[in-house]
Amino acid sequence: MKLVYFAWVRERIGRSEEEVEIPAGIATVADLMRWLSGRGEEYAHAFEHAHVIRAAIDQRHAKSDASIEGAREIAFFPPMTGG
Amino acid sequence: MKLVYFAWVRERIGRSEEEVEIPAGIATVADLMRWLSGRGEEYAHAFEHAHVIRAAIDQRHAKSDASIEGAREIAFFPPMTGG
Amino acid sequence: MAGLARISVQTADFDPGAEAEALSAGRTDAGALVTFTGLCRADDGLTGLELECFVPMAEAEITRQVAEAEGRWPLLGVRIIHRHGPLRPGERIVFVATLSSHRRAAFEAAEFLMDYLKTAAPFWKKEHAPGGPRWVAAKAEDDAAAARWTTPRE
Amino acid sequence: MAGLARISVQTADFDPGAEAEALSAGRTDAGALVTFTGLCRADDGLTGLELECFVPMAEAEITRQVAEAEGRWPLLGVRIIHRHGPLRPGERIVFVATLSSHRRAAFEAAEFLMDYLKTAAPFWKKEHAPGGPRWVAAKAEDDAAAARWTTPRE
Repeated sequence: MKLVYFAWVRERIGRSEEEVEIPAGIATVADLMRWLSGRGEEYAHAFEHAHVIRAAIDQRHAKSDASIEGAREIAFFPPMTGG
Repeated sequence: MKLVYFAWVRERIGRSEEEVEIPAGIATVADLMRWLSGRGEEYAHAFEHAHVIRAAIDQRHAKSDASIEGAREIAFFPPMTGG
Repeated sequence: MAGLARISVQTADFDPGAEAEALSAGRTDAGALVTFTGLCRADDGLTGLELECFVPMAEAEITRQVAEAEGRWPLLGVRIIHRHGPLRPGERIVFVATLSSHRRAAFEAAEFLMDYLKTAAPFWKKEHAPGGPRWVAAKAEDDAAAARWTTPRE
Repeated sequence: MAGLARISVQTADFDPGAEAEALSAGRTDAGALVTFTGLCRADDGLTGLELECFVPMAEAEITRQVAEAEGRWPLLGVRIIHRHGPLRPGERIVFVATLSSHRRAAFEAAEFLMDYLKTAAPFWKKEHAPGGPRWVAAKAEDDAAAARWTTPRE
């Protein structure tokens, strides 16, 4: 699965995208954030306040309880500040 | 006193402005409309629905009970439809 | 504050882009520029409008209403143009631009000024249509729109 | 309906006047054209912004939100431009134009789209200021502004 990161999530992780193999049992966006947090200090730092991190599945906003089944790309980013 | 008329008030009266001598006892905008209505058929037609006619005293909107004392110019016109 | 506003009552057309640009050019304190352009619609076979205006009163009234808007919202600039005389379908009639630090103020002030221009600026539209010329009647919805500014919103 | 809207997510500047003109040119059914231009302010010694964007998602999300606006208001045209990349104080950031028969629809749709762009389009502002670069925090007032469209107004 392709993961993409933006703004300070990207800066904390130190990369803008990566391909990962998601283990069995990771069903939702929240599960995925928890799993990523355990991949190293930079991920733990990026997701330390997981409740403020927003996600998009295949370029659509997704809530933390959304299923990631069948997703090709998941994006993680802080609250948006455009306009 | 100078009187000015606009839109269908002007068309009904048949002139856009005139100088008139206001008789004693005409104190308000409403008094003036009543007095004008008696000046001829065209005025009676223009002011037949006096409650819809708006007035301005010296280029400021004025209510029908406003005093006309000291006014230099009074305008009569239908509800406005600009913008 | 009233010195911030430029008001024109004119028969000539105008360039909305150039007017908006002039309002914000060279500034770095403005975050929001809202413009409204009113256009002549060809409803019901309308072939044109004749817009009558009491010019000196229009200038004075719009100046007063801009001062009111500047008292209600933190505006950095206002530009108003209202045409009179003959107008064809598709032509520009009126232009309001408001500049502010923040978008809500710019949007609200522009709506307020337009609601005012519709109901209290001395202009009268006469439509030229297949059935002959007719004076446009004032709309109750325009009075209602203007009335919402006399009580606090939200 | 979505075919009425043109959406651009780009690094280049744009010409608001030309964009607005293109939206209404040649039409005689439109009575109201509202534009919003968002500008980069030099608050607190800000020397510039870096606007990060998830470009394909921004295009898709804005397209969906324009469709939502077209379902809520009788719009005749919509144009949205959102820049990303480096921006200096005074530069244009975002442009929304809405065309309708009547002014209320054009004003409300433009405000709706701007509230949406602030809170749900994937852009992130990083400010360059004397104290060093910092990511702009989302504002509660922007969330509140967006939330008012989820319940009927008035």
